[in-house]
Amino acid sequence: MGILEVSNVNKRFGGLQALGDVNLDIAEGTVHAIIGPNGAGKSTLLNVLVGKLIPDTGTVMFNGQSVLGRKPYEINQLGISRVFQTPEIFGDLTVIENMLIPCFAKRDGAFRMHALKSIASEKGIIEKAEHMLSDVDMTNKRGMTASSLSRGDKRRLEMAMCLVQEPKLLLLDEPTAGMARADTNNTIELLNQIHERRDITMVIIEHDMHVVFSLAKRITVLAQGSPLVEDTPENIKGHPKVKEAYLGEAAA
Amino acid sequence: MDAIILQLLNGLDKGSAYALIALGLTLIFGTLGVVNFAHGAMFMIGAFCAVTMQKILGISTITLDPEKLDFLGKPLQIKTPIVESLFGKGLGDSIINWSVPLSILLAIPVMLVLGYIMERGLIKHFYKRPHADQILVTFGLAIVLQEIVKYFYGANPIPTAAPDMFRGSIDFGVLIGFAENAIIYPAWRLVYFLFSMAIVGAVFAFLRFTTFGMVVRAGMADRETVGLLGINIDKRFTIMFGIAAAVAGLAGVMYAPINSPNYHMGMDFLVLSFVVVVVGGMGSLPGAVLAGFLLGILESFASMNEVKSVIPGIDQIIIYLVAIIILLTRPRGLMGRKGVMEE
Amino acid sequence: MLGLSKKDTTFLLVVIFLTLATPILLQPFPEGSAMAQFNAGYPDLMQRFAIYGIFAIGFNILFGLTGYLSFGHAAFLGVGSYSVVWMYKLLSYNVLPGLVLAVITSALFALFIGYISLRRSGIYFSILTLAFAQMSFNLAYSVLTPLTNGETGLQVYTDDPQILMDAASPNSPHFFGILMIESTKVNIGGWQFTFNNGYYFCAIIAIIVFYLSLRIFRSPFGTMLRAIKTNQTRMNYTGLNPRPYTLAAFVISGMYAGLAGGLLASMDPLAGAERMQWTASGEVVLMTILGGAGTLMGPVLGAGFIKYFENIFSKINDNILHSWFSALPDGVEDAVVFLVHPFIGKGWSLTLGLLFMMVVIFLPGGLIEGGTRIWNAITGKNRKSNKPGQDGKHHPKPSAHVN
Amino acid sequence: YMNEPKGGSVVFGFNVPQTGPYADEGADELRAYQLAVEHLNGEGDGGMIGTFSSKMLKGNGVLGKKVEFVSGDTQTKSDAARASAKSMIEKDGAIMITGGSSSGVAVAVQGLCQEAGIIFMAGLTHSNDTTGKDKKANGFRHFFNAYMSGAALAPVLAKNYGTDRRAYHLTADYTWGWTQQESIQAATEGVGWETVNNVLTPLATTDFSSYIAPVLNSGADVLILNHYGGNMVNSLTNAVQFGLRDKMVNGKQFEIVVPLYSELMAKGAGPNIKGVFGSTNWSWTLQDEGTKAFVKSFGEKYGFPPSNAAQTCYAQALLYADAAERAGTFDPCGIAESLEGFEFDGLGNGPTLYRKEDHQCFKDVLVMKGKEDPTNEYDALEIVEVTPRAQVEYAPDHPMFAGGDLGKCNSGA
Amino acid sequence: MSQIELIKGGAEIDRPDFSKNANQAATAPAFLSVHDIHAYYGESYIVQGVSFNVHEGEILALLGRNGAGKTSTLRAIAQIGSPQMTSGEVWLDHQALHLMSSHEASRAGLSLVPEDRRIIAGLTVEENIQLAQIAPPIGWSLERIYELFPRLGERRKQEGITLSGGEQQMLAIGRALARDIKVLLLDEPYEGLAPVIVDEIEKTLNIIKEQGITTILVEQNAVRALKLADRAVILESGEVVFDGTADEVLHNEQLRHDYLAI
Ligand SMILES: Nc1ncnc2c1ncn2[C@@H]1O[C@H](COP(=O)(O)OP(=O)(O)OP(=O)(O)O)[C@@H](O)[C@H]1O
Ligand SMILES: Nc1ncnc2c1ncn2[C@@H]1O[C@H](COP(=O)(O)OP(=O)(O)OP(=O)(O)O)[C@@H](O)[C@H]1O
Ligand SMILES: [Mg+2]
Ligand SMILES: [Mg+2]
Repeated sequence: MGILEVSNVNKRFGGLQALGDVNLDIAEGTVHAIIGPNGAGKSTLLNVLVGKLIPDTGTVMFNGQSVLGRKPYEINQLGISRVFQTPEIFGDLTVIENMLIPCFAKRDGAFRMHALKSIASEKGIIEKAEHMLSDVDMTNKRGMTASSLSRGDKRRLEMAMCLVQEPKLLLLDEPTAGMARADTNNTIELLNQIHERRDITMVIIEHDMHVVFSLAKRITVLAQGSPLVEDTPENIKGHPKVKEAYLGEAAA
Repeated sequence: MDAIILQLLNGLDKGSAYALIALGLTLIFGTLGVVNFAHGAMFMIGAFCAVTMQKILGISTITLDPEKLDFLGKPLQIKTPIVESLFGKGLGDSIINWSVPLSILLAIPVMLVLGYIMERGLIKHFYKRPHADQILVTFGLAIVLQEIVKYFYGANPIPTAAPDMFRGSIDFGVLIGFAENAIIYPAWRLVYFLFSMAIVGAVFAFLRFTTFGMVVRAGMADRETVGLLGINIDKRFTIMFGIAAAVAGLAGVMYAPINSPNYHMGMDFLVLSFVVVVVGGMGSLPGAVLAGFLLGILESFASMNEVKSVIPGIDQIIIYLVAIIILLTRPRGLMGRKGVMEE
Repeated sequence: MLGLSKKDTTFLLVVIFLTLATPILLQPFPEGSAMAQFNAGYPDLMQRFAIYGIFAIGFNILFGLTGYLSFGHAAFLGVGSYSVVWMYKLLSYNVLPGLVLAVITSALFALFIGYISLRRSGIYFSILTLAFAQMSFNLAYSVLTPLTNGETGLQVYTDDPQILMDAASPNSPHFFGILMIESTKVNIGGWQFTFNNGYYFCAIIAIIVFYLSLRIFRSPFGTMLRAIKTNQTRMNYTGLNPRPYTLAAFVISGMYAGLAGGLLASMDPLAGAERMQWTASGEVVLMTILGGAGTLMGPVLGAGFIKYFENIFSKINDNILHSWFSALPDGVEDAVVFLVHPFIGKGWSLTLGLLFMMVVIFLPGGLIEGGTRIWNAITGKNRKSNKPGQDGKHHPKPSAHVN
Repeated sequence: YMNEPKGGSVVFGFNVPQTGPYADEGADELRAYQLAVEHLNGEGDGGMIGTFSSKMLKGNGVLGKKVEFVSGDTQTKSDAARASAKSMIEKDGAIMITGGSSSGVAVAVQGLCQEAGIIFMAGLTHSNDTTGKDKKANGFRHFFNAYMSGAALAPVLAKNYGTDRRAYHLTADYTWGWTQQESIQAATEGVGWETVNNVLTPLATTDFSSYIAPVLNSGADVLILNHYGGNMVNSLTNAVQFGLRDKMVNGKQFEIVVPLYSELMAKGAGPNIKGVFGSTNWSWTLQDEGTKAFVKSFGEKYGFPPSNAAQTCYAQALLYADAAERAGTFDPCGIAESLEGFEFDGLGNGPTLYRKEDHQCFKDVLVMKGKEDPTNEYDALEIVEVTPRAQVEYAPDHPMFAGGDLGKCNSGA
Repeated sequence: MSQIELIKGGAEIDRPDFSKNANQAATAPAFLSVHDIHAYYGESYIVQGVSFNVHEGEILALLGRNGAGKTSTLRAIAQIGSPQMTSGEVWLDHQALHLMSSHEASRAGLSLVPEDRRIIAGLTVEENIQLAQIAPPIGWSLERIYELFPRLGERRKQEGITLSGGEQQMLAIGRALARDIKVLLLDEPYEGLAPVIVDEIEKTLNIIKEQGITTILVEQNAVRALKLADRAVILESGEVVFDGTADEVLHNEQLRHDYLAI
């Protein structure tokens, strides 16, 4: 039995069937990629997983608990973190402050009023944040205001913010989009390391096949809202339907 | 029954004033996203256009009448309006009599120019600034405009009469089959109602049947991209601002005979018009108009004795109470668009 | 020291010094000189500086940190004042019970209003708070007169119970016998300095609450509040529930407002309904923005600025003008007076309006920003000239939350 | 005592509305005060000093000290008014405070002066409370009050409109409005009128249509507007718009009454006030010597006749100065003593008494009517009757004034 | 700004200077000429004297690492105002773009597809495209755009921002084509697109090229971009470090390693 079980999920937007009978079982400790053509419903599925969208039918169980109807922060507190397709960070705050917030959230829960405690005294938390920053190679940008980072850096920051929470399940929506090749490789390495060290389950949505094939242990191909096939990377590469609907020449 | 219809009329009439003021505000605030605390001042300046017109038409030549004495015992000054000497007494008098409608001719250019100067000289720099800064600068401007008017016209209300034709009241009840004297309504208020309907209709038509509205909305959401598509958004914003100023001014001109204009009348309406716009929903013109009428009607009903005797003081708070209820049940007001000013 | 960084400690010490030395600093001109008109070192105004400073500091905790713009904070000011006067009427002129009650009632009131209003954000939130405050004002002015004494304002009458009063008790507000209205006047050279008990009472409270707000700004809680302002989506997905944070900020700032209202009544035993009107709510918004929202000291400066104009400029009349310029030849004197006349005395609000505009146009970021620029100009810190009012997607935000 | 003048001059504090709706009234009050200061210091033509029955004032200042003044803005808010008064006391060393244009402000500042040990000479305040439930030993009112308005108006109304009338009241929903309504209702019921209804209107109302609309079908034939300032201008204008005055009800011409008039309101309401009855404290059209002298010096200086607010303020300044001369000191307690029970004449209101028990002046009250055919813009109101003082007097413990306590005079020592 | 200085510090030691090629390469008269532009965000100096030429009908790949200043350069060329261009000249077909505002530059035939797509909230797909057809000169018709991207046609009444990431990218490109343009600036157009669609767009770019439209392409997938492009310019820390043909980069190991890390 997997850490995340999606059964019979349907979601319609007006006349459009965005998700149709999606069943998914993600094993604990694996890296699972979801690929598929644009508009296939990948982000929609992710939104269902994090409680932002409530499906019309179906259930989503995480570690035996239903996530449906929970608020996003409750879902995060269960141990699910999410990286967005367009980076969501605290633009007005500095990079290091951006890092501290998830650390506090992890330690203190959804609400805890430390109104008179000084941040400087939170040595352990700061250390943890700094450590993560150096893991993603952003230590030299710690004092910058997050909104003035370049886009690749924003992505990296967001990922670091998620990772520092050591989630049980990490959802990544196109984590390397817009990243330079070198950084993409670094990110792959980083994710691989994290996966090995901390044994985090990851669900990745990605169009960059290089990334997908370097990371994923299993791949689900979504097309027009429904899973087309689910298999190992090797088999997917050769799958004729996938080739035609999605990979095109890239498979070559 | 007649009491209810009477209050309904009152409500519609109040509502049309609210709607008209809110309409101008919502063009700037709901559409351009500028929290314009000077909107009330523009309404006030509109009303003072009527006052000014009356003054201009009243400019007189002075002759001394040595027979009569003034309070200090000096010869009494007799004034003859120049308009009278120019056009003869008959025509001159009717021109003076029609000064309020005539002042529309004054108000439109004045308000357009004022709107233009305001937008180009000031507001332009504030589209991207935080709302708080917009509040501070427009509030400052409102005070300045107000004080300038006060400097020239004093703080006291200045009576401004409607044309004789509309000065009295109409037995409205008889028209719809009630007994005589059951529903008496002032003629000018009916004119005001029709006038606001016309303005609301004209603004709607303009924004609905041209791409102008779409472009401005797009420009609000993302100026930069609209510019990249070759559209001179600045120009359109200026036009929008000018229209809003003109609508506010016209609302003011026609309001002058209903209540004598004074320099702070804008501030009196300011809070209310913001409430109307927000209850209507940010970014929605029909919403603002609907909310204007709704609040006007509810306010009128709340001031009925039958209601007040059940809930004392309800007329003091009705508008705010309704605003709270609506905003709690409908997150974006009556017809608000998503994402406008929610951050 | 005191859980503050070294920089903050220095900052706090400077603030303490400035606050305690206010009676001297605000009295720069000798008595009787032409410029004495501009002295502000008299008890009432100094008290107001401190009290409105507290009000603005509290408001800034909500607005400056979370970005939630409340247009109804005057309601808490009013509630605070009424609480204190009621304690005078029921117990005695000792201000302590009243102030405690003021903070409690305003907290409860803020909890109620905040709980409801915070269901919405942005302008919708502002209008909800405005609506609550205006309802409070309208009711206090009319229907609630038995509780508020309506238009006249709540005050103490000789037939009030005042159960803790005996013959020896002071007949005006005091803190365990220290009379608020009592002052010590010191004459040095041509200067006269007034050291007033009431002012120092307010000043000490102001320093304490300033210290608390400094701690809040530097705390994880403060960072959370700033995070809420920036990106609530990320906040949610980071596992944090923004609502209790904003509500806590709302209640804290409501308590500051209640305390300020209570102090107003502690200095002057009267509570009027106008304190709850939207103009009063608007005033604290203006103070905060004028000084610099989100900065620690800005709102206090803004408060001082507005109160100074209201109290000092409104009192300059033509007579005083003529006496200033009497050295000039007659015609010139009249011309100068004529030119200045619209801006002073009854024109004080015109001047204030103009200054509001100037400040936002030329000093985006408020007075503090202006101060920083001047400081940089002096110390030669700025490398390149700033271009204010320039349109652009990104405005470099003042990232320093000190000053 | 507080702010005892040490040098060659003494400072008066003129606290009037300079911003807000009553700014024009405040400006007129300030003009009157400036004129009073000139006259006290021996400049100008001396105005009413010459006609004042007490001959203590010589035009050489007060007690030999030159009179100087400071002015401040009440904004017609009690908080701002108290702040302004306090700065005059604390910063400028004012020996007395005078002025104001609303009862809320008068009561607030009077309370402050009592606490601070300063004399307060009220300006325009018409609420019964100022010298009733809120009276203070250090506060004095020259202006008339709501009770007096009622007492003066009722007989005139009865004479003109008959005793069989049904009145509908619209009342501003705050303390002054209530006391005024109570007074007028009692007085008109005293002459046989019936009160159909009393509707309270919110202070912030600008459009009274929904309050006026039901009047016509309520069975009432008189509408009484217990409003002041902008409220009154608007409610009267609205009532006329609704054609009330053109209608016949119960077989009688429908009438409107505005118990408290002021010249500025009359001007603001324009032609709508024609034929409407009300009352004032004083009018520049009176023909006694004091009035003539005052109108002459005011008119020559400013180019238009003074309002009744200006007259009361001018009189208050003179009365204070005279009291100081007679007491031989600026000590508030001394001044209070010499004002209490003081009888005088020649200040435009005929023989007047400053009553000891409540510090209220008793004098004739004017019943006014909107003039049908004004000859100039200052001539909107005409005097219908000068109601003699005896008719408007009441006992100090009259129920409408009960509950207060003057307390003891406070000299701030 | 600090990071630029950091990167720069290490970069200058042992690298051959390829930027000299810049002027030698310019044989034909340039169609779009970018000359020594400097641009700032507030006080941070980002574009530090960038110059290059593009010939008519050419595809130029503008490459560089994250934060190298590619986006900023494109935005400066389009005269958006942020970053603020303080000096330098941009000429398009004898028109001085640097003297224009962004909407004038657009009317002169320049079109930018921004990196974050900038679909306008509150407008439908169709309105987003119509918006591009208000100011002259007007390019492709709605039908033609829908033919190229059928998904957009299917969703024409849907609000633009509710489209999937890839659909938004199509809309952004479609919107640019709705204007009659001489130069197309594409900022990472492949990002978020399925490989099949990328193939599709590549074909489209070739069609566009055949019609004589000049293109500047910013792309992280350098190999892919270089295969398509005629020439390449590489930026680093806001300066041009290479200007030459695309093949040169493809075949020069050291170049690729030093500046593109591939
Ligand atoms: N709120 C909405 N209203 C209507 N349609 C929607 C809404 N949100 C998404 N859709 C549609 O649902 C479909 C699935 O969208 P989704 O964002 O899940 O795609 P995706 O697989 O993530 O694609 P991409 O790889 O391009 O990001 C799309 O066709 C999209 O247009
Ligand atoms: N609005 C801004 N304010 C301040 N600095 C900025 C701003 N936008 C970008 N920068 C900085 O300018 C530099 C160049 O950014 P730019 O976005 O042009 O890089 P890029 O080459 O497009 O990178 P990427 O490949 O990540 O998109 C970066 O260091 C970035 O931090
Ligand atoms: Mg997606
Ligand atoms: Mg970029």
